[in-house]
Amino acid sequence: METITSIKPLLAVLASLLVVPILVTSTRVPNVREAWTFVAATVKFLIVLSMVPTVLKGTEIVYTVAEVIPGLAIKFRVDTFGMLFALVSSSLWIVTSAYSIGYMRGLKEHSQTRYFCYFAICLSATVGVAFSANLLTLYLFYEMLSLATYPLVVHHQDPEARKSGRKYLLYILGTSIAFVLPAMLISYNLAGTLEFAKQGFLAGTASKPLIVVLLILLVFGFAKVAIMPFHSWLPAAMVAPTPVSALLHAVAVVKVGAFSILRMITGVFGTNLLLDLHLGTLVCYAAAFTVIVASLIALTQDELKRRLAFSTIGQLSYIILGIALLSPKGMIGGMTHIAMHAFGKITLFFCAGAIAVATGKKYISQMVGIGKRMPVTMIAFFIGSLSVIGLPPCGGFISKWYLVLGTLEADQMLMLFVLLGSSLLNAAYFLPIVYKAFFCTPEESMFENKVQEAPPWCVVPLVLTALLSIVLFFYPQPFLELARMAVEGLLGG
Amino acid sequence: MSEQYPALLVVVPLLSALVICVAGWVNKRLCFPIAVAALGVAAYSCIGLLLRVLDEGVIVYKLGGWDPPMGIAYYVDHLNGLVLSVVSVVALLNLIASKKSIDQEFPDKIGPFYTLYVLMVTGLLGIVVTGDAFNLYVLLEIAALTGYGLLAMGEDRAPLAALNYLYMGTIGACFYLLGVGYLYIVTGSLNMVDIAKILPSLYQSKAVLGAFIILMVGVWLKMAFFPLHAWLPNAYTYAPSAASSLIAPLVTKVMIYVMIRFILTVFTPEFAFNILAVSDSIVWLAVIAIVMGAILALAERNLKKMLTYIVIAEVGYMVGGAWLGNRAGMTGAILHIVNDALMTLCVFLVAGNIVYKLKGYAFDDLKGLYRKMPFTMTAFTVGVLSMIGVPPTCGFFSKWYLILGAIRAEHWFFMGALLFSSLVNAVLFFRIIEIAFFEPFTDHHAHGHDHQPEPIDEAPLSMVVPLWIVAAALVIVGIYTSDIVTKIIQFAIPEGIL
Amino acid sequence: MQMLVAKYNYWIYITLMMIGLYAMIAKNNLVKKIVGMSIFQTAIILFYVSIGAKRGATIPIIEHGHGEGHGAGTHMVHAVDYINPLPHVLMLTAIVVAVATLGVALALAIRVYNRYNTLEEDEILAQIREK
Amino acid sequence: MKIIGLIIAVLTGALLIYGTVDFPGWADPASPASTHLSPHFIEKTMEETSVPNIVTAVLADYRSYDTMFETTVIFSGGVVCFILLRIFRRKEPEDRLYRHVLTGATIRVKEGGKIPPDSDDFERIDTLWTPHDLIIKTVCRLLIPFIQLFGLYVIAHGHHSPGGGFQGGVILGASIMLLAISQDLRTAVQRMREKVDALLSPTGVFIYAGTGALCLLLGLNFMDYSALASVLYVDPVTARSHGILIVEIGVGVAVMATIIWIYNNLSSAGKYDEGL
Repeated sequence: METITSIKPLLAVLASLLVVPILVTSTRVPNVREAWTFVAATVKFLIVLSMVPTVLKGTEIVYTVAEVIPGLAIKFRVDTFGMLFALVSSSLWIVTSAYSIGYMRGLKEHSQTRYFCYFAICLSATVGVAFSANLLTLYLFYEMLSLATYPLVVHHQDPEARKSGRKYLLYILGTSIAFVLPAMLISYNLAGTLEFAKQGFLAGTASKPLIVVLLILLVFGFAKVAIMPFHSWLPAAMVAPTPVSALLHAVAVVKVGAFSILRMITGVFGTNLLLDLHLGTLVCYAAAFTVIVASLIALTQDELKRRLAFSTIGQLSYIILGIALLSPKGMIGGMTHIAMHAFGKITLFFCAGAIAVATGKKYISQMVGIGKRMPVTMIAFFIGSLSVIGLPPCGGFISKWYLVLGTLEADQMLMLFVLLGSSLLNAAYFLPIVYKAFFCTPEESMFENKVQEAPPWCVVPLVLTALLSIVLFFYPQPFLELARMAVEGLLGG
Repeated sequence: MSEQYPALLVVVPLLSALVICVAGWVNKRLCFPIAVAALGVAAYSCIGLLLRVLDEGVIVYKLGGWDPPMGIAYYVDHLNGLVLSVVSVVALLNLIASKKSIDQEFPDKIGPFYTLYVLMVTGLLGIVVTGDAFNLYVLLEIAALTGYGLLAMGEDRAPLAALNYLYMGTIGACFYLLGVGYLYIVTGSLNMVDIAKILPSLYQSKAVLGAFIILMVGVWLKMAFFPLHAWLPNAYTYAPSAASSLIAPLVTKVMIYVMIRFILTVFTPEFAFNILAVSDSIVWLAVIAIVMGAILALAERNLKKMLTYIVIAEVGYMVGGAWLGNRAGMTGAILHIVNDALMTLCVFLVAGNIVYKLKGYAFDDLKGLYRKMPFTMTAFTVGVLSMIGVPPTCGFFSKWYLILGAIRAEHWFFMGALLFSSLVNAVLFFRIIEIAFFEPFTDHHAHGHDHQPEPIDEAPLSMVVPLWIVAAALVIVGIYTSDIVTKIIQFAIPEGIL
Repeated sequence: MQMLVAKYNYWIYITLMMIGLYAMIAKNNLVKKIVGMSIFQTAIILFYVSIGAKRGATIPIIEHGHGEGHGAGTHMVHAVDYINPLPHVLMLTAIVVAVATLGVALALAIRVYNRYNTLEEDEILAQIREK
Repeated sequence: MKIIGLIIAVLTGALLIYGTVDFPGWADPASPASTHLSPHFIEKTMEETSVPNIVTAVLADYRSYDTMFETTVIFSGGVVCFILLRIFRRKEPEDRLYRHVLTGATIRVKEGGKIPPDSDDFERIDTLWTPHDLIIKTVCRLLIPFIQLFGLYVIAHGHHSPGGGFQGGVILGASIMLLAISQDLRTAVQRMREKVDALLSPTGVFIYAGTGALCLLLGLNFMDYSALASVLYVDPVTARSHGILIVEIGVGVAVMATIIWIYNNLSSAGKYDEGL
């Protein structure tokens, strides 16, 4: 594969990092501050976008920042898969920025500058993860993301938020230090490199038991993907302001986890190695277990954001499951699901936030009849639900379709049933909300007449993402194409 | 002049210490500039010397013009070149940062304080640069005596803590002296290189074994290696800020250097790792040191004391790394000397700034500090990340090598201990960050109840700027790890170690 | 037995050292610890000085007439005639170090006494615990 | 603690004794210590430094760097004692004792009481150390000059006989201490002011280190006294001998001043008014 050297990946990472000092200095002028956020978001998106044609041509963009350990550098490599993820997260940042303004000002939150600063840092780290060329760089940005998210989780500063923050750090930082770090060093010791390779760099270097240990360490070590039993930080992190939950805990942070695991499976171990040792199934079962259990738990949650959180846990494991099937279709499904689920779930979170801004309600049992008062929001919610359940005409259908094909291709009937069963469960925990919102009898309605839609800063973004979810059903090409190219690249065409 | 660097880096601080002592009686304001100039020259010489070593290899400097082993000679190689630079730079930065707090804490004893400070640095630099085992003892005592004095100047319990330190330190130094005596009896020499030449024929001698053990125990006592650490926490906690932020980063590190020097140069790795079958047990001791240091730190509700227990755990890192007996571990230990000196300096300077402004350092005093002292606390965050070992701060990279060494030696418990200590550090420091970031500031001495917005009350510029330099250095050193390892440390370790 | 006779001096010094060490660790009174420290250091000094001894040799000061004129050759100095000077030199240094350490230790003890009005370690610890 | 101490002491002792098994016998002329370095010192000292006292030559020339730091050690000991103990804001003791010289009667002045006029009739005495002994005072007064003279001799004659800067410095210091003990601290401090101690102490070390630095400035290595040949107009070997004398004087000054300094601080707990 051709490679060219260009500083663009670094610029893409730095775009949101360099804006932080400006944000800090413009604390007193919120409008200027928000304008800068937009500028940074747009610049970042444009930089990422400008690399798309190159990547689509099958060329990789490489940039070495510094060689920090002899033979091991902080290095970026933009390939199709990384590009897919970077595109999703950087485009959604723009939308979320707009939404944040509506949400934060609507609720008159404190410390808004801090909020926007750390948000920007998070995005830098996310794109950094997407463009990492080796495990060290990935680890660096992964840790950066963990730490930058902490102040956002604890934003409310009350005892509950701080407790959640502690839990968050314990899980995320704890697993990365206790699992990923040793696994990374053991791999380095075995292979002498950490550079992601097409068929992994571990092949032929270690015995099977060691590979199993490493696989377990690396899969569970990236706890951001919330595979059980390392999932409980995610519901706890829902104490954060909703835009944080939306972008970070439905898109950026959690998908960084999923992305990292995909990178591990493809770039560190290599599909062939895992196929030879029949280890894909191991990961499959872990993911399948999480899918089912998380969906079941989601059914029991009354707080909307927590239900969404458990839904996210389940959906993330779809991605892992798809990749761990180790079949081309399954992998395409998994990768596409990153994008499709992102648009669907962010819509749902935006809706939850909009409801909170407009009514202050957080619990599903209090939302009976809300559809009459906030029709736009709830329709968007419906679309988002469809996408997450995986029904046409929404993007989620496409990825789930490929996932199902993947199970057939890999001849994993059990997984097929898991997928289908979980879709039913998804429907079971989403659709009643929509039903009660629209079709309840008037006397059950819990809302005064004065309740209106949330401010436009909130509503416009959520409509936008809902529409995009539908558009992605009809035009899934950009993401599907990137995923297909990535998989072809990985499996050698 | 560059051929005189080895002499200058010791002589200039020594002479200036004397001048400062006199100046203290004449005009107190002269003391600080002289001290800064002296340490500046020392730092310049150290770095110049390191650069020369990089060019020319080992530099031998004969004091008095006498050929070793008759006279005393310096052998400056990559190892002490590196440690010298770190020691001198840390001492200089801390001196500048501590001026205000020294003025605040000892208004009428500025002269002697600076004298002791500069003498202590002289002693530490001398320990690192010398190639003579007995000369090292004398310098050890200079560093120790001045250290007792500096530490004892602190609050309330400081003299008692310093006295305990003195007992332990004296036992340590005496053990060291005995060890050198044993070596002298069987070899007839005091020059490290000369001893190393004679020793191979004596590897089976019981006297050499006795010398080795007693020497190591002495050095461990001085570096507070668990279970010989009991003197350290109180001594460093109650010390004045300027003293604790000089001594905590440097003394233990210099003693680690001495240990490594004796392993590598005097006894040779062959003897230490292959003939004596003790490496494994020492690494086990290190494991216990790290774990106990971490656990004891968890129990503290007082910033400075907590930091002292972390120092003890870090000593375990380096001792363990050095005794893993492989290249990666040794690299990690040497790299950690550099990194840990900077990290410890960073957090202790922060503690100094806090004490300067708040007169207290219990956890309850730290509430709301991020709002009150944003610059100090930002630097603190960087230091903390380095202590936890988050890339790209330098703490990550030394931990990287240490863990790699543990993997190569297949010493899984040492790896586990390192990870455990990282986790505990994370818990410890985020507990503080949580208090400092999210709890509202409470002023114990506040009068009335008017709720005005809290004014930002940052430490003076002369304290913040060096602190930021240190914090920046943490990241820069981290990024340049590769250069440090390939250009310096690689040559500091004999080729025999794989 | 032969061995014992040949090295009894070292054994005596080691016993002395250990008396000092024991006092430093086990004694309750801070000044007694300092006394123990002095014993310890002095024993080491004795130990070193005894290394310098040489059978049939005298103190290392060259008599007048020997070796003058920069080795003119008439009266050569023979190493066997003089004891080893090096340990003496080292111990001059060690004595000074011991004196300085003693001074500092006593100064610290005075500070401790001023603060707690006692030099018994257990009483001091009891006072600290009370607070 | 006692049992732990005993165990540690016994274990350490056992280890040390175990190590002695491989020692060469005591006073064995063939031991490594006597055959490796010392023959060179014994046989070449006259030739290389022209100092008959080999210990002095090794101390102040071959290993002069050690000795410089040994002087520094005692200097820093002095500074530490000073910084730890010295109390500048003096509080007069509540009771003062005065002795009427002619009758030997002792007067106690309570706090706030009228202090006798400054005259030869009354002398202030320490609260704790009151005996008055004419014999001791007189003998000491007579002895002290001779002690000091001997101290100077020991310093100056270190080249040829046992002695040198340390020994001489200590003797000089002891003479002042004898004054303090036989009279009282105030008398001794009057003879040798605190400031004088505090300045002489670094000065002595400075003479030593400065000589070394001078060699460095003259183009040779630090402490290479043969560089002084061009300043002193003698041959390099004699220059070494002179160099040794200069640094010995430095040592003497430093040790004398520091010993007195330490004594003053320790005996009066930093108050400089009363003490042994």
